[in-house]
Amino acid sequence: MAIPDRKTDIGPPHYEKHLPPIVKKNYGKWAYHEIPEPGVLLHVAESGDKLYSVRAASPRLLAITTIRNFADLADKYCDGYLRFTSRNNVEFLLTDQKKIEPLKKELADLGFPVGGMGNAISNIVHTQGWVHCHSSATDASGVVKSIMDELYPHFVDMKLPAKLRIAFACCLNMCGAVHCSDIAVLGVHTRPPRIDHADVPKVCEVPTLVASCPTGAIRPATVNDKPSIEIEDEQCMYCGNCYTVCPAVKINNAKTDGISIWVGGKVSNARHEPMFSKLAVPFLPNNPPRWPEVVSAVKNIVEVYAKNARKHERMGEWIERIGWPRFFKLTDIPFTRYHIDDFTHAGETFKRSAQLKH
Amino acid sequence: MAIPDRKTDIGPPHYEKHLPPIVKKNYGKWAYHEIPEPGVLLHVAESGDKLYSVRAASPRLLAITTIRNFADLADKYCDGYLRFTSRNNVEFLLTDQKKIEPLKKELADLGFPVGGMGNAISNIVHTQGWVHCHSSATDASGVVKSIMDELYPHFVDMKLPAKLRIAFACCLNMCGAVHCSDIAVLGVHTRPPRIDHADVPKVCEVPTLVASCPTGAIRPATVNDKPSIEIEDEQCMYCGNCYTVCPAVKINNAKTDGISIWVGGKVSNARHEPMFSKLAVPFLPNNPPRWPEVVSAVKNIVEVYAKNARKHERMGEWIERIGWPRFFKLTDIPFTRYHIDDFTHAGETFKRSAQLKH
Amino acid sequence: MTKKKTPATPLLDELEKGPWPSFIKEIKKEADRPMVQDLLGVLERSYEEHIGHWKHGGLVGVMGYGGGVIGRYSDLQEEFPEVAEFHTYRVNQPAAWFYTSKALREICDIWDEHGSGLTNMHGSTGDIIFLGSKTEALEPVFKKLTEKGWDLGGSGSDMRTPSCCVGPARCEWACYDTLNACYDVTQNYQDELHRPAFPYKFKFKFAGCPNDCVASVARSDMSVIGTWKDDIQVDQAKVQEYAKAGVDIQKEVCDLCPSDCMSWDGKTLDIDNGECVKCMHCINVLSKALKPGKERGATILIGAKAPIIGGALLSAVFVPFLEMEPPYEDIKELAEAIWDFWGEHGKNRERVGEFIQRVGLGTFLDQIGLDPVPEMISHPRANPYIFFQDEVVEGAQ
Amino acid sequence: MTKKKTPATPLLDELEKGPWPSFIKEIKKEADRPMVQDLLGVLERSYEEHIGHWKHGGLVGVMGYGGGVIGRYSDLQEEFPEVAEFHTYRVNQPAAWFYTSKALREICDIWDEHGSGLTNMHGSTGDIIFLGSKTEALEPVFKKLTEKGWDLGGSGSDMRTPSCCVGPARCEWACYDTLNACYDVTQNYQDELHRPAFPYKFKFKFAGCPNDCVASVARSDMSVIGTWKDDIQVDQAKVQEYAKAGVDIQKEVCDLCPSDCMSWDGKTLDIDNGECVKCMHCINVLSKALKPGKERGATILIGAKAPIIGGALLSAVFVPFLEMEPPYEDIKELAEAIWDFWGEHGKNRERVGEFIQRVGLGTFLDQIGLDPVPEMISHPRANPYIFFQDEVVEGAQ
Ligand code: SRM
Ligand code: SRM
Ligand code: SRM
Ligand code: SRM
Ligand code: SF4
Ligand code: SF4
Ligand code: SF4
Ligand code: SF4
Ligand code: SF4
Ligand code: SF4
Ligand code: SF4
Ligand code: SF4
Repeated sequence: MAIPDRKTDIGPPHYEKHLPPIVKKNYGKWAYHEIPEPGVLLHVAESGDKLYSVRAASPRLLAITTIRNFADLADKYCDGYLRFTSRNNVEFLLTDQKKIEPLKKELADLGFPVGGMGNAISNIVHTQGWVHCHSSATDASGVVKSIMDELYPHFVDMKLPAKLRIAFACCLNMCGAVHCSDIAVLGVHTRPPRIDHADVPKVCEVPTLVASCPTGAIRPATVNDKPSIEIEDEQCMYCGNCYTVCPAVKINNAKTDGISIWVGGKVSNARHEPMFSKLAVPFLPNNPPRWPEVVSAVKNIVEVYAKNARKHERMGEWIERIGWPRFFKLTDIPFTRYHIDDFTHAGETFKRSAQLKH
Repeated sequence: MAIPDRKTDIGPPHYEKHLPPIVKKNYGKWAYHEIPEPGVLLHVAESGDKLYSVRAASPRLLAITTIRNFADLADKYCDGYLRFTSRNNVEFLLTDQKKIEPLKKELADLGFPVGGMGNAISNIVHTQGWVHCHSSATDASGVVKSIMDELYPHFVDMKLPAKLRIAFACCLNMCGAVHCSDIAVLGVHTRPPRIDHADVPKVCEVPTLVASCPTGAIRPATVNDKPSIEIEDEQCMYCGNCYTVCPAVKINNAKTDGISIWVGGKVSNARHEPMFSKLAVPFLPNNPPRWPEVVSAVKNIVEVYAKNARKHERMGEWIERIGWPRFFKLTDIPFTRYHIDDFTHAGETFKRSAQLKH
Repeated sequence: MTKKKTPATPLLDELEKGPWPSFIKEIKKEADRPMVQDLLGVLERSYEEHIGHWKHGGLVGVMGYGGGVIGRYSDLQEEFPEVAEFHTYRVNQPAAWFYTSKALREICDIWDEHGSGLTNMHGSTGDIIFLGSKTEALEPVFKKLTEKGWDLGGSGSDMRTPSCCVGPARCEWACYDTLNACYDVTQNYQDELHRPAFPYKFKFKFAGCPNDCVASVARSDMSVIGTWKDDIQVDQAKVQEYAKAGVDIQKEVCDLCPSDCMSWDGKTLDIDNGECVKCMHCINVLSKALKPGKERGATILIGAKAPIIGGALLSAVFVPFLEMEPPYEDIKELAEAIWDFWGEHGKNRERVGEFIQRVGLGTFLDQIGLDPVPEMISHPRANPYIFFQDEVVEGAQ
Repeated sequence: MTKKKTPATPLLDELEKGPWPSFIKEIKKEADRPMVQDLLGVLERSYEEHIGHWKHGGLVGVMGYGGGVIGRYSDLQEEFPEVAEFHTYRVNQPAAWFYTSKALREICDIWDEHGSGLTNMHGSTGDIIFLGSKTEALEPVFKKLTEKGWDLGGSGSDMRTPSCCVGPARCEWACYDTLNACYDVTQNYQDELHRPAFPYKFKFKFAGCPNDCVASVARSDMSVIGTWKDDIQVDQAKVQEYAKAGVDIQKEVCDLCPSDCMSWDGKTLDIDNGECVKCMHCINVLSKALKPGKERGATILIGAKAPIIGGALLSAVFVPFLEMEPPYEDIKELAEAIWDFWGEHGKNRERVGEFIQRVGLGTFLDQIGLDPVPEMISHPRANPYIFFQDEVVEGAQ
């Protein structure tokens, strides 16, 4: 299927071309690591070689101007080698310890603090929001920026009981590991979609549309003599899947879209098996540009956790130890009917035992 | 609605009429208990009064002859007071310690051993089987008798790590707490029901019948010009619910009915929350009068548990500690596709973590 | 009665051997009755053929009652006419199964006269089961029973016979009066017990403490499990006695506490009672030294059932803590509210536990008039499929 | 390019304040481009109106590929014509996101010439995202990328861009070569990556150890998580150093071990390796003293996904332990067997994790040709609804 005259299917460049010499030399032969100071990771190889990784925060949405700045810094401080992390931070890979401070200084001047290591809050994994996506119930980068401005001290320090991973997604598609984060901030639609009956026959296939609804809320219907659909409002839980398959069914709603907060997920296998995040706050309004309600709700959860959890205890492990009733009490978050699952496996979340704290 | 000339709706006799004086006196004022010897329970009241309960095994199916024997023994040894337990044993309520031995002797002569207390195997909770029920995939009392003959030493002793509760049910209706037992022995049908098309229109309502099937395997059909149903064999998992609502759909099958074994359930809240029993052995044949395959499978599980569990550890707690792979290895029970859930919440039983023993 | 010959039962005879009491011996004790002879014949046949020989047929019962009798017929009526009809009665047991010898003899006498002479002491729900009655005997037996102060229990889509653990009658841990609550509820709902009017069966079980000696959490639509609110009562001197007697307090008690809220320094057993989940383990092991607290009551859980049809359920917390004083108004109000809502909207053969899952616990609570509390769940929802109500979202149209 | 004026963005400007790097500042760095000016205009509008202004439209892409480009259009095309088309490319990142400054500049130069100058470093799946391209620019950008040795990643119902943790390149715990495995699989399945032919997306993620630093268990259809089989390597002297340095080995390590298989007597850290579940916690805490064993490989888990449609899933164990040597034949065989079966029987938009639940894991294993092992489940079934196959029951007709 390749088209002549163009190269196709060559795949990404081989990673070896991008590895610094110290990494090539000690590949697979690292002995141990330390975090000599926040934002600086020291890896010592079996050979005795030392590699310093300086981790700088990134808004993820980067201008090429900034990427070129990073390239310049890499040239200046680490022979042109750097990498990005799985949480979208940038890491400069130094062999000369003395260069750490000057690099940090330059990064600070450019507006990129270092940190996010050890028992800290690292970058918020997030998504497109109003910058690019059609499904979004809120903006992504703006909420993330607002939260991280507030939680900044936990990025540059390492004073939390354990790592605390925050993720953000702007709709239920959850582009990211949002569903397994210590704190997940999630854009939610809260009203059934509105149907553009004129467009439905033009841009959508009715059977596909009907099939797309997980709760069976969509039924074929004839409107103005044209094939369209109707939605049983009571059965709709605003997942937006119908919108994904048919743009004429509009889920976005300026008045009723907003944000929910979920807590206690993790993905590592360390100590506790991976866990999903669970609902903490069902709904907060979209209040740009700073989303104060969301920021303070997240901050509250972080602070209560920081104060009460034991060392090495991730958010979910802490909550499991103290129990959900205590979590709601300590955080002063109201418990509502929305916290009670009513989807397919709801019954599995009921408390089926008399083991209770009274 | 009461019919004249007959008494109705009077309810059971008031329990107080049946309580021995020592119980009435110390009602709600017991201080502590001890098990001075297997089968004998001593309750000491705050008043200092002492009540000895001697617990004798019962086949549950009792002839009135035997019940009259018990009444006689009660008269002789404990002023005519006795009770039955929630596991169908009979308890003689003595105030005179010296009468324990003679009572035990007489019970032994009648064929009723005492025991089932403390860290022991008590009576098997069970059901009707071929003695009375139409749904049964096996006999109840016969299997129970065969198993208890073999496990008898664990009834009269108290050498197990903890209590071990065995329950038996002769079909998936599970009349008893079978689904939450340390060991559950369960009669199973393994083939779709056969339809008596001539009878269907006479004794059943087709819509009710169709609705009764949890997997939607039943469809209305016209057979020999009469309304009947057909069953999609591949969708049937032999629950027998259709048979319960319509006797013309026959689930019993002499060749393919048999027995399955389940382990690790509990109902008490002590230590671990209540748990369901999980599948250990999917199928063993009906082999009356002694069901040797079933007896030896149960015995094997008991012995492996007895040897490996820690003190106070119920079957399910032990398995949870060692993990299911180890359970299958230690008991030498083959692990099959049948052990893997494929019903509604199947996905919740998959191992969703890399925490494994290799 | 014509005296038939007891049939040869070589297979069943095998089950007379061995140390465990034999149900075959029991059956044979009444084998001078033709009905029992035929029962042995049918049963031996089942043992030969590996299949049961019973079938259900028309509904039978006593006048004015819809429940309490299970109709049963043999499918070998020609060969075994005496068990052509072989119904069971469910006779409501006294709370906690206490009997005087006199009461037992009364029952035996009635059953001797009219039935097989065989019983189950007791059925899995708790009733005294009279095993094997002809249709014609149903009314006479019922009449004699009620004359002596006995009544039938439940069957079909009604309230089933409630049962309870031995509780305060003989157990030091009972956190409320299980016998009284059981009796009171049974008496109060005689109509619901005897005249099926629910979508399906509804069972009550009363356990005095979280040890749950009637397995209520596994098999009752409403499980009433005793518990306490305040501190476990500790007699430190007696704890030390246990330690001296060889109990490894750290290992056997503290390490097994599910809420990890106990510590032992070799002298004092310290309990962080605010963290205790009332599991009973420490009290069970140190029975002379520890006792439940003094502020007692019960946790009400709802919805246990066997697998048919959507899979088995354990009961789920409904009211974390309720005081349990006669006349148990709260329990009754709750039960009635449930019966109303489930009665109106439950499907045929839908247990209340399944019903709750179908309509959603949130909706169910709304209808019953209870506030949601986090004690009701093991954890909040993980899926984002929330049905929002209008008032939640400001500015909603 | 015509120079437009950057619109007034009072709301967005608020987000230039504060210590965290500002995406608004980033956007403004490229604001000499009309496209970026219009982006700022649209975005400010969204901030005013609380709603996004993008819509999906027809599929766009590069010739011969079905994936790699996400088509995006503004619904305010009149007002903001420069973002009427505002597509993204997904450019396949190098394994573990290592770059030379030269490579970064290459990329920037291409994007400078043809696009918005805005990127995501990186997208959530791992790609380099070029944010904002007109349709006409798609081909030229693609041509320049491939000329320089770059290619597009996945989108739509194809294999998505695999990604991996930093692994052996910089981590002492990598149990296999994550970068190599990721690169090898990516190269091997270029066709599957670029030409959607599956029922839905399929993602690979490679994590070197159970810490799972790429969150593979939460968001990949095939999660390859490094692990080991033999004993944890312990340097007792170094353990003692940690103890001396103030680490409470008992509390911070032994007490938190999920399999409770460690003991510490103040001198020696004893590990019952047969019980160890390879969770990494002790190694994480005592990084200088402990190391994974020497017999290394990976656990293969299948089926993670976000909530749409049946609810989110974590991956589930598929192969408890697999050696991970190039050319990774086992992984490829597994993947291909899955693609075959799922490809044929999967519904449109049904992820493999959902598919397995629909057909049943037992059936799935049969088709893939794997034996069931108890490591695949957290516990055996509790419900008795077993679909028996004929051979199980002797005498079955
Ligand atoms: C650089 C990075 C991998 C990469 O390829 O990019 C990485 C690198 C390291 N991780 Fe990680 N982890 C990275 C993402 C993750 C993730 C994925 C995520 O956050 O989305 C996880 C799973 C998180 C979760 O469970 O939700 C993760 C869970 C861990 C853990 C287990 C923590 C726990 O106790 O649960 C460790 C062990 C530890 O920190 O002691 C760990 C340890 C490490 C070590 C110490 C490994 C080593 O010896 O080099 C590295 C430095 C840790 C640090 O930053 O404190 N890494 N680590 C990722 C940095 C992201 C960032 O910018 O912050
Ligand atoms: C008599 C009876 C209640 C009744 O009203 O009939 C009863 C009586 C006692 N139970 Fe029980 N339990 C009785 C059925 C149960 C059941 C229900 C069942 O088996 O179906 C359970 C739940 C079993 C389960 O979890 O599956 C039960 C779980 C307990 C426990 C918790 C055991 C555990 O560690 O999980 C205790 C505490 C203990 O034994 O230390 C307990 C303790 C006791 C004590 C010590 C209570 C006391 O202080 O009097 C009584 C003697 C125990 C013994 O036999 O060793 N009883 N006990 C029941 C005797 C049945 C029999 O004949 O064997
Ligand atoms: C007699 C008894 C078994 C025994 O040998 O003890 C019994 C016998 C029958 N049960 Fe049961 N159940 C008996 C206690 C139970 C229990 C245990 C309990 O109540 O604690 C359960 C499990 C708990 C529960 O309620 O879920 C139980 C769950 C069932 C079910 C499944 C109900 C479900 O929702 O899953 C059925 C099926 C049905 O209702 O159609 C059932 C149906 C039946 C029927 C009526 C069969 C039928 O299809 O019509 C059986 C009549 C047998 C016969 O020929 O005598 N029986 N049944 C028990 C009642 C005696 C008594 O009143 O004391
Ligand atoms: C760009 C990106 C978000 C980001 O800002 O980083 C993204 C963006 C979109 N995702 Fe995603 N997903 C992105 C990573 C993810 C991830 C995370 C991952 O891959 O690790 C997930 C969760 C994991 C998973 O696969 O389940 C994810 C789960 C979804 C889903 C839900 C899939 C599901 O099975 O539940 C959809 C809905 C769909 O497929 O129709 C979805 C759909 C979309 C669409 C294509 C929206 C749509 O309805 O067509 C978004 C286009 C946004 C735009 O305008 O640019 N996106 N999406 C990520 C891809 C960049 C890259 O290639 O590196
Ligand atoms: S989470 Fe939803 S709105 Fe956000 S980028 Fe993904 S698909 Fe778009
Ligand atoms: S938003 Fe989701 S639930 Fe509502 S109609 Fe659309 S697909 Fe159905
Ligand atoms: S378990 Fe089944 S066969 Fe046995 S008594 Fe109950 S309904 Fe009848
Ligand atoms: S036995 Fe169960 S699954 Fe099979 S047809 Fe009958 S109701 Fe359906
Ligand atoms: S449930 Fe509690 S109160 Fe009732 S008998 Fe058992 S231990 Fe005693
Ligand atoms: S009752 Fe259970 S939870 Fe409470 S202190 Fe005792 S062992 Fe711990
Ligand atoms: S997953 Fe393991 S091997 Fe990979 S970077 Fe994280 S800690 Fe290192
Ligand atoms: S790796 Fe985890 S399970 Fe294994 S010994 Fe260490 S802490 Fe325990």
